[in-house]
Amino acid sequence: PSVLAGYCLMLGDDALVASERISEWCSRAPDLEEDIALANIALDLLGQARLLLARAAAADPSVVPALPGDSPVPDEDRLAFFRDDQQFRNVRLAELPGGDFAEIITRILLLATWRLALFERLTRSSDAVLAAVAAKGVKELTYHRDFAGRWFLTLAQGTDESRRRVIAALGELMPYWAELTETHPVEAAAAAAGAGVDPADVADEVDGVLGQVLSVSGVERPETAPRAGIQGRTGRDGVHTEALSRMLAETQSVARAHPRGRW
Amino acid sequence: PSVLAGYCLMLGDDALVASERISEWCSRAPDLEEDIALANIALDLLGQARLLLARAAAADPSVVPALPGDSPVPDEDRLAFFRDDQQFRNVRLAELPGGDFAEIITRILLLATWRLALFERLTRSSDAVLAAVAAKGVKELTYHRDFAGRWFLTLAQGTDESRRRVIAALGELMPYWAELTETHPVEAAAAAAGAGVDPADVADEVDGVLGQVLSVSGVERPETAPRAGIQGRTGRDGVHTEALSRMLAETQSVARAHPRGRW
Amino acid sequence: AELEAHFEATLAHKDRVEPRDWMPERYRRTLVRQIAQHAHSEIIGMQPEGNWISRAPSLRRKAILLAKVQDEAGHGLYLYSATETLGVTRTELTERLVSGAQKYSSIFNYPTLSYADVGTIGWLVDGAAICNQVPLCRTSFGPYGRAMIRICKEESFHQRQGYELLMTMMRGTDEQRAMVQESVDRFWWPSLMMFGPPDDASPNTAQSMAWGIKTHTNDELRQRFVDMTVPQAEALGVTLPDPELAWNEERAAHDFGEIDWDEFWRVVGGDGPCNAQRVAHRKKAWDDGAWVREAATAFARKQEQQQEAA
Amino acid sequence: AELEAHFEATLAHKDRVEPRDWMPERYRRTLVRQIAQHAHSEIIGMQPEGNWISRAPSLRRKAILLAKVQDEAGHGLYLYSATETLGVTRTELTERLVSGAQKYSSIFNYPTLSYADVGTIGWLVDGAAICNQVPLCRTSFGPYGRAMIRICKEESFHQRQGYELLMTMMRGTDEQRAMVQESVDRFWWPSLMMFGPPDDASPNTAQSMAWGIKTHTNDELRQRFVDMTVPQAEALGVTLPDPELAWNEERAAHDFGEIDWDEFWRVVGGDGPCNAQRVAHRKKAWDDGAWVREAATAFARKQEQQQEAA
Repeated sequence: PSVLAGYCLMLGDDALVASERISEWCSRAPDLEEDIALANIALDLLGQARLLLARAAAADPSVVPALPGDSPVPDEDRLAFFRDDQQFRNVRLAELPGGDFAEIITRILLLATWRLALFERLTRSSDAVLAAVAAKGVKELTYHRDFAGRWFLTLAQGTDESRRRVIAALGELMPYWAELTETHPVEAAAAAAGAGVDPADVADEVDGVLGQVLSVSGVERPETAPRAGIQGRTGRDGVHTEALSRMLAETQSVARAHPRGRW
Repeated sequence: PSVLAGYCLMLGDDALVASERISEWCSRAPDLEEDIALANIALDLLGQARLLLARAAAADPSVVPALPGDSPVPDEDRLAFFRDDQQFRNVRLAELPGGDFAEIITRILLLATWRLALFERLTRSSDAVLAAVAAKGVKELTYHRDFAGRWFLTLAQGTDESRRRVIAALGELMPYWAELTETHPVEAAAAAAGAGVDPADVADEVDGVLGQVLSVSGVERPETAPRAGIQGRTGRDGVHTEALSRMLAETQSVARAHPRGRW
Repeated sequence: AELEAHFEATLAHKDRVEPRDWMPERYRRTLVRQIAQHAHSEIIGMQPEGNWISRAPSLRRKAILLAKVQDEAGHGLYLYSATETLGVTRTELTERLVSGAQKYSSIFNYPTLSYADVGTIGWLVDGAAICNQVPLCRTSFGPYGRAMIRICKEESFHQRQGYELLMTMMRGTDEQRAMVQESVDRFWWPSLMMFGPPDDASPNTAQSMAWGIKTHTNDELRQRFVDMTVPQAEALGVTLPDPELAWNEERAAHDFGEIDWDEFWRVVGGDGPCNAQRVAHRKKAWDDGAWVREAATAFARKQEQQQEAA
Repeated sequence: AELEAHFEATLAHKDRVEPRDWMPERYRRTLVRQIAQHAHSEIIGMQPEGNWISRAPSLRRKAILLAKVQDEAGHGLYLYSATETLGVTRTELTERLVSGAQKYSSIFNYPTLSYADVGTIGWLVDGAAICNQVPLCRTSFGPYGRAMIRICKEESFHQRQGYELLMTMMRGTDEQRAMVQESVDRFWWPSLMMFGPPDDASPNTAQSMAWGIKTHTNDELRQRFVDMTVPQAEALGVTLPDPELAWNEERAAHDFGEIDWDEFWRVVGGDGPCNAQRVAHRKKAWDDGAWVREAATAFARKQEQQQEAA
């Protein structure tokens, strides 16, 4: 795939897969306000995913799975529903199976902190579509980060149990952090082309923001080593956890049963 | 479908779907002995399902889903992996999503008690294949029922917690009991043809066996009304719970991704 | 007595009773029960549709569905707020729901068995809900009436979206058309049951109408729904599963077959296909969230103490 | 000292040490650790393959896979029984496993990502395990050696089944062939890592060999595995992902590339793709089962009391 398409798939798949995990909370949140807020975040990410997948398809039609000739399924849906897990380019952090409320809050905090810093720079992308997606996304991600940051603080300072849980969640998720912050060759190439942003360029900012949330919350940053991949390959290379193919079996089931369907 | 095919699908789908739920316990049981025993039961039921689905396909090839002309997928797999939930004919009891160990024990107890009594009569089926399947199954089901009966007693007489759980499980499952014991038109027709057994003919025996297990365990039979269907239609009519299509999304995912696959 | 006269006068003028106004205790209790039941219905109603969010067959439909289920949470929120003006908290009501002490609309005790059900629920179930609810916009209790205005607006939008999904599917493959028909076959009768028992078996209707909490009888609303829906079914190209359904020139209304009241009472009584599942799901979410709500309360208390100290 | 001499003589004669025999405390501890680690590997090893039971693409393959995973539970059972002859219970060992105090074979910290992995694990992972284990059938401790004889027989059967699955898939569609190749690409290097660090970085090997607990060095076994596997890969029609892999006439053995020891140590150290997941899964099963084990104990006690009373 072209660099731009590959880059859009990365950012789009992060959003799509995280949206899926967050929307699993629908009708299951601790109270209605959080149910609504989590649905909002899932909807924002789903919106970002749609734009990014469409951009990937336009940038390089060869990334779009083929379907029977008369299939009316649009590109965004072909990409979402007709790729196997190994063709997804999201970080593993996005796909981990759901934990408790502390886990989803911490996960949103990590993803949104990184993505917001990235999108702020991406507003100056040489690709006008990416720049526009980023501009719209910045407002959304600011809300996601603030929502998650407020809850992280609340849980960290709430009860002993909530503190224990949020610290455990952070410990479980941080090993996946490096996958976001280390530069992947496709990111480097996209940045070199002026279309993308090298995560290295936002590393300090992201670390600073995260450090501030932790510090206000009185939580130490855990000293965890990065979770290994396989021969150096991780989510961005299509090497995922066991959870992703299981998730896709469910999310893709109806679409795949009707490759010529109209919805 | 012909009466014989319809009847074999009912008995085959009961076994297939229950086997699936029981095999979810693999690597999750309270101890290794139970892990092995549950896998054994799942394997026995899977074996019964394969024979019954093959018999259904032979009795009436029109029940077998069509696949691309060059597909090597055998009939048993077409039936297992290429039917939608509404084409499955199992009772809802078989498909309910997994609960705790008390739940799976109670479920096996109910299913095996009914099925054993039925299979004992089915050994005299006018259909030689069904009679042979039943003869083999009787030995297996005797073990299933005894295993579940022993554990039911153990849990009922073990600790307060285990007793509470096993009574709760029985209360949750009994509303689905009537679906097994009430005669469905296809069962009536199969019995009339000499191939099948009318559940009404084993009702007393089944109730007696179940009553004995409960009585030895010191557990009262809960007074629960049967769980309603929709306009009188339930599992045997293809009207299932929400859990079945979700289960099939997973179990059928790989097979459906490769309709021409050889395995 | 003066207060009661003022209350009666408010009703007589079709004015709104407000939370600060005096009201008879039975009126209050009936209202709390009705609004709570309605709020519970919105919250429980998230489940049958929520069942398909993960499996929505297009990203556009996934967004629409997720937003719709989210709206239902919002409706629940307004309605619980209305009960709070009557002095009953959301926590109390949720506990009555998960303990089985309070009910919700029985329609949600039916399962959703295909993606077409998402459309059918929008078309038939939301359609029936709207028939029930539009009159409630003019209900005598102010906060309830105002909540209903907002809810009805959103419900109409949902209904159109549901109908549009079915319309799109009917233009799709044969399998999709069959899915729509099968779904309508399952939901038609339960939708008719949504209007409640026949008038002669609905003892509370008279009092509720006198209080302006209810403005039409069950059978009136049911007839209105049938008459509204028949032409929509024709436009869609589906058959409603009732051989007795026919236009009656004389009555200028549709005749229709007998509802299976036995099934109705079984489902109302707790033995419907999903009653146990729905309440268990809600109870689990509520129980699982307890530590979070406690943490939020503890945090708020600490914040207050810090502010007081400062 | 006499006891020690007898023990040494037993080893020298390649006779078996039995549980009732005297043995040095370090021998016992090393044995417990090794057998426990092996038992844990069988039990943790249920997970990567168990991950695909629900998604097995044919009923025949589902039955084969379920039976195989069940066999692994059985192997765990024999091996824990062997440690019990050394005075350490299964419960103690399971608690050491779920607390992270004891390890298991690192290969199971890799994920299974397609159905082909079920075949590849049979072929490569069980194949490597057999290379490691066949010599253990002649190990000095009797119960361990006898358990290994039974286990090796079943493992060979599993290996053939795995290879047969891959062979069948290679005769299938292009997608299936690609699945097999991709799976082999992922598992080849981790399989080579199964023999442990290179001999010069394996400090315990000498003592274990002296005790007859181990009979070949890591590098010897690794070489044997490579030489055995290369022709099988050819027969299968897959490429092993090592450009340096080549027959060396002089050594009459295959040369092969450098293993990524950095990845090896990361995975051994706990940071592999699935370490946390595997232990959490086992811990959850163990914790969730506590009430059942307690019930069984309580019931057995009651039964005994009744028998005594009678």
